Amino acid sequence: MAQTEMPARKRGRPESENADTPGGLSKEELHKLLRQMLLGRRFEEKTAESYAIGKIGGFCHLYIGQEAVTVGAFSCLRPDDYVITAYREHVQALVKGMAPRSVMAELYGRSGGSSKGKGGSMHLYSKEHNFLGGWGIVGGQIPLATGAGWAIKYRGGDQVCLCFMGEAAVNQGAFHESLNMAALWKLPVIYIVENNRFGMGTAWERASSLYDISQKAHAYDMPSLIADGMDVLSMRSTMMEAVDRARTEKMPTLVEARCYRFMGHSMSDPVSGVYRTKEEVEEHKAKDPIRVFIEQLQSAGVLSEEELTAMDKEVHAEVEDAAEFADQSPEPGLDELYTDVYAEENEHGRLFFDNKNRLEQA
Amino acid sequence: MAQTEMPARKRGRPESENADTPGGLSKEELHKLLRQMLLGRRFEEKTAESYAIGKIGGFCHLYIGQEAVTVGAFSCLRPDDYVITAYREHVQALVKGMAPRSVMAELYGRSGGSSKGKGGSMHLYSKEHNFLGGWGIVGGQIPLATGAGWAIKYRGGDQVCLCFMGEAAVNQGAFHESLNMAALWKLPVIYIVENNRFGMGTAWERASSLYDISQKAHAYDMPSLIADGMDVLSMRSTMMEAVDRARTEKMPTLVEARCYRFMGHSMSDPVSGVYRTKEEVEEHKAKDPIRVFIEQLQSAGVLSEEELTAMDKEVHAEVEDAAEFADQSPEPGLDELYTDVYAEENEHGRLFFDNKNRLEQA
Amino acid sequence: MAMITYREALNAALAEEMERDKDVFLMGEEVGMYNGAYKVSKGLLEKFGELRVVDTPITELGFAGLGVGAAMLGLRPVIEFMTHNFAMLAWDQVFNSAAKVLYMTGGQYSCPIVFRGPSGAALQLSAQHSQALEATYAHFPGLKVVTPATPADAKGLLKASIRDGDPVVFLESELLYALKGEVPDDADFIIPLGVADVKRQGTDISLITHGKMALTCLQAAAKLEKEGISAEVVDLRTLRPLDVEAILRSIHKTNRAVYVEEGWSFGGIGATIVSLIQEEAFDYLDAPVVRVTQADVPMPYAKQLEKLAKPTVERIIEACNRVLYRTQEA
Amino acid sequence: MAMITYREALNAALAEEMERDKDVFLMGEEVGMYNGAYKVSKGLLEKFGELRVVDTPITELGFAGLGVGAAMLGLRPVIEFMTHNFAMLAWDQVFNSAAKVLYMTGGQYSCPIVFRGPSGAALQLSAQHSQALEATYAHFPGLKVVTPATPADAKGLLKASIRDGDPVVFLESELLYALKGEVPDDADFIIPLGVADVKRQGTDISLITHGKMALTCLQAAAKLEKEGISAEVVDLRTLRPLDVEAILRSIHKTNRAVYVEEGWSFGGIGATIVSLIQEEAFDYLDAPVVRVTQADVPMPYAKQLEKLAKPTVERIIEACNRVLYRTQEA
Ligand SMILES: Cc1ncc(C[n+]2csc(CCOP(=O)(O)OP(=O)(O)O)c2C)c(N)n1
Ligand SMILES: Cc1ncc(C[n+]2csc(CCOP(=O)(O)OP(=O)(O)O)c2C)c(N)n1
Ligand SMILES: [Mg+2]
Ligand SMILES: [Mg+2]
Repeated sequence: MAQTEMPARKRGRPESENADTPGGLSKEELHKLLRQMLLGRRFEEKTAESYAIGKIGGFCHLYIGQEAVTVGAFSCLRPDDYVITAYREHVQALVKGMAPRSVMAELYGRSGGSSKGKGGSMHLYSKEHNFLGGWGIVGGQIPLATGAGWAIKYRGGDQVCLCFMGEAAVNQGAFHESLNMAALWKLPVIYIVENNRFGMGTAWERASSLYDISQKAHAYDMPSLIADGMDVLSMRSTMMEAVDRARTEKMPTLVEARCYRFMGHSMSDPVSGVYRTKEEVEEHKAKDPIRVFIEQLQSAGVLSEEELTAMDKEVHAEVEDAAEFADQSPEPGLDELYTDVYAEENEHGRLFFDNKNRLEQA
Repeated sequence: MAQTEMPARKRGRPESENADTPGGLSKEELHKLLRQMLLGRRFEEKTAESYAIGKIGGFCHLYIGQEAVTVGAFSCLRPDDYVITAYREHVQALVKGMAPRSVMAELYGRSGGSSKGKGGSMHLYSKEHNFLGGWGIVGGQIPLATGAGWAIKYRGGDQVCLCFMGEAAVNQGAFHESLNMAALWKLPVIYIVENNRFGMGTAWERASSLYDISQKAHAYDMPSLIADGMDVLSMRSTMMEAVDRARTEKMPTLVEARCYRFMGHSMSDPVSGVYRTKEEVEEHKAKDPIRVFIEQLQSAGVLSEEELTAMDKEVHAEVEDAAEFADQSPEPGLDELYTDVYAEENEHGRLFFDNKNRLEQA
Repeated sequence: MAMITYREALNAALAEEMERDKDVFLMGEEVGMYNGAYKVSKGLLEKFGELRVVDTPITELGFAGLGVGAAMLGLRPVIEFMTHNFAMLAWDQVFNSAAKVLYMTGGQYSCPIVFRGPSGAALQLSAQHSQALEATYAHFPGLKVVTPATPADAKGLLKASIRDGDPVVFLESELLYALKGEVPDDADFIIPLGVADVKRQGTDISLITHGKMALTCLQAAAKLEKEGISAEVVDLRTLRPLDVEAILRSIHKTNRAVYVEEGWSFGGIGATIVSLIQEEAFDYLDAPVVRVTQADVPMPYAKQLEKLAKPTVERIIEACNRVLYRTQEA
Repeated sequence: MAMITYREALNAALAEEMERDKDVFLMGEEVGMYNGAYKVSKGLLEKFGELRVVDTPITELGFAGLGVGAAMLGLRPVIEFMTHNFAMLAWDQVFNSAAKVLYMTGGQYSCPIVFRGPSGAALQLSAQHSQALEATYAHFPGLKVVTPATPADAKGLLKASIRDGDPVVFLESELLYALKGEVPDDADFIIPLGVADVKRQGTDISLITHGKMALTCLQAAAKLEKEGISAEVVDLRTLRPLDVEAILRSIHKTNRAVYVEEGWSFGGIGATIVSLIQEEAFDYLDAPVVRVTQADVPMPYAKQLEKLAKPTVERIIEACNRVLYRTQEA
């Protein structure tokens, strides 16, 4: 499993062990971060391929360009911490520890998928990894995250919950209602706004009267932070503060992670032309978080060409294996149609009002 | 009609004409303000009486103690400005110009009422006076107010819209969504939060993580003001700034009017005991905005005992007349049940699916 | 057995289930310090403390969604809507999250939650506060819908709903809270979901109904008896799951039926029941099933108009006459 | 007459009505610069400018309510929901404000507004993005509900909806946007609300339906013809007002019917239609009316499961056989 387990360092204390390496992390730790970003990138390149040839259907939203946000943030987590997010979540599912096989099979709509093919690209979940998924209504996951935080507090646990959302979700009423409750009741939830500049075709400044998202936290007397979502290590150090606060002080934080979406909103949306120029996209691609991190590691002398090639090869293989598995995984059985609608069906009364019952009688 | 028409003075310019009188207003103007507050108070005292003997039913929310907020605010309006509010709106209906008769008859559920008895206490409206009423879903009127502001802008008009809400409505998503749009599109709406400390039995600090409501405006890059809702003149001067800004610069403002509810939340809620002490209520009653204003006018020598007695007598008579009228006003005809459901019924198709049609055939 | 009110029965159900299972908590507006807008949660804050009886801001969408998230983590939230009229603000979380999470996760995350509160008209609360909304809830697969009419049903069904593994929408009634009735004290008194209750036996006609209207139907049946007509009153009690067998049994016996409900006609519960009856007992019907519903208008405030808009004993009897003596028609 | 797509027909209706009446404006997510998520509003921003074609933040509750407020002041907003699945967030404003304002104001303030957007399942969009929600809208008096199936209906009905004095919920379909058909160019081509369209004449059985399913029913009818069965296809086109006469006319002719709809069964449109038929044409029915609906589950993602969940030509024919040859049953 790709589950991140970095030393959850006490707040403030420097990682002096490796004071000389980037982020004060060991070579293994740095390689792990890179590998997670690479895996996400390659996985989604494969996803685009499979979508193009019709093996994946429906809405599909790629995360390419935003990998540093997730990898940096998750590196502050314990395996038992919770993550919930929207529909652009393939990479988050992987980095939280879900097997590429189960994720790809879900995208393919196969029985080997994490939801047995019932959810698809927008609805990835893993109870085993405390990955709460995978939601399609913009802003809908924010109250749910607040509920996860509530449950942690209710049980006196010391886990935290990361709630990811796009910047456009900030304008939803659900954001306002949730942050107030989280601050009022001191819930260990970190609300991470991935500000990739656009909600579909709408630039943030065309949708909000306030440019600086982090300032919205003041309305709830909640601490907030701004993170460079294009730099995995700065993302990590910013999140370390928020996670420590949530874990130790049970206080929520609003984090604005500034990043950029390299691809179109979904597979049907052209990369550029309508609401942003080719130049703008190229400009940001020049700051590709993976390339930048690679160069950083190389110049720090903790990543050799061979190591990089080997890692990329390994990741490629993992992705190919996942696609292979998905291809082989059988379609869900037709009997699956009526399972998982209800967790509990007693012997009384009727729950289904289509011709299911008649079919069964027949 | 009691419609307020004060000189809508240019911003900043002092009302030097009456520099020596309270608020720099003429005696007539001051008397008008007092009379409006008195009318509201007496009208609601009568309302409580009528409710007690069953002439008024359903939910009924009294405004007693908050009169200065409305009277001060409305004194900055032109007749063609709009007002929209929640369910604690009797006094706002009166001060916007609605006849006490039509308001009382509506509370009585009679055909002479502003909504022909179909709306009741929570649903008062007057198209003639641009009073958009009278809404029962907490926060529901906030998007509607934003729409009124939109319509004003759309038509290039220079009216403004006042949107009243209780402090508890601030936590609703509708508040967040509306203020963002109003600030983003520069709509001439003034959002007035009547902070009477409680939402039903919940004190503000138990419902919000941020105490200072006016600060919530920063989240929308919107100007905000705090007003003393117990002092009609300071309420007026604060609102003058907001109204001028809306009218001239087409910019919204969030105004927190600090006030206090002297009665229970609704007729079934005891004044004190459960969520606030008798002492707390008495303390605030000592600052009764009407008594305070009377003393102010008297010490300024612009209100004699005789004038006050005469005014109160007049107001009493007006209220008694309204109750008399309501009593005499016939019940709405049973045929009214099916009118006003649709504004347009063509000769095709069926719109009502109960036994209306059969009844009509019979 | 104890003689208690519908309100006390709900209160007892909550207290007993919270006693029994520490994962059960109650959250909503005014449920704590205020003891509930309708006093259903009286004393619970004192008994269980602030973590388990939680006063919320007025943010229906927010705390309904919070409940769903907490349920995903295994807690058993009871979310009180002060009334279901206000729940519309939260419907996205009820329909798009609670009702679908088990399916979208392929069975990984269940959502054992109860959304409860009064529904339907009380007295002169006018259009925004008088809506019977069970039909809308019952439309969505993934939800269970419960509408108790008596104190005993209220207790037995609320306990069953809290113990149930799925999202349950529980619709009470302001006008029933003060109703008294015999209620078993037994801490394990449960009425399983999906079992209708024939509240009165009859042979000539079936009055099929749910919720508050069960009492109105019983009154109508008593009057009809004086006219020599034996009406059976079938209280469905839960709409999803639905006790179709009980409906068919009654139809097989009486061959005539009237459906009575508080809510609106188009897309109402009665429409579905009538369809099921004609699909599954077509040859047993001697006359069309007639539906008695709220007038197809927003609820008016004026007393007489409101009375005219509501289903009444008179209108039920008028409907029975139509069904029993069709020849008099047309 | 011009051969254009359903999408272009809607676009033309919008453009013509905005041309005709300066109080008409379009507001919603991505309707302007992006030309609409489904390109229905293509070119309108350019033609009418930012004040009349308005891109909104993602705040369904907020801009739906904004539209209602603007309508109270006499404007004629057309509010686009990117899909009706997201409209649930705005339902409080649709049901508690738009549907009730005329009544609560005693006729003072009307609310001439259109809430439009696609509804129902497209392809593999799974549970949260595949809901046919017309039944929920039709339940609430005060609303009108329109579900066009063809380009001509789309244009004529949208123009009628925009000119109508009441709140109209207009449900389109992602899968129909690219459908081509003959559409009158006439700027005053209007299809009045409340008039069903018999899209195919038949004598043996009535396929009654609305929206997208009208096309599926036509395919089924074509197949049935080969089997020597003459099926009539009655497309209701508008659900509220409802052309009950057209339904009864067809029943009087065929004495047998199947209702076909995209949405769920419990509380679905079919349930209401079946109830009306048995109430008003009881003696004309030779067999129970059977309903073909979506499987009673949240829509699954997997291709085959989704196909199994949707009403298909096969399932319609199977239903027709049941209705036509009842003796083969039981
Ligand atoms: C309530 C709701 N409204 C509209 C949509 C359609 N929609 C899907 S994604 C999206 C844009 C969201 O942008 P953002 O929140 O910034 O996330 P991003 O796509 O940039 O990751 C929209 C409008 C939706 N899914 N839910
Ligand atoms: C959406 C919604 N939730 C709950 C209610 C019930 N309710 C009516 S008034 C009220 C308190 C509102 O307090 P506030 O907004 O401060 O206004 P005030 O009553 O103090 O004037 C509540 C909870 C409602 N009407 N609407
Ligand atoms: Mg974005
Ligand atoms: Mg208050």
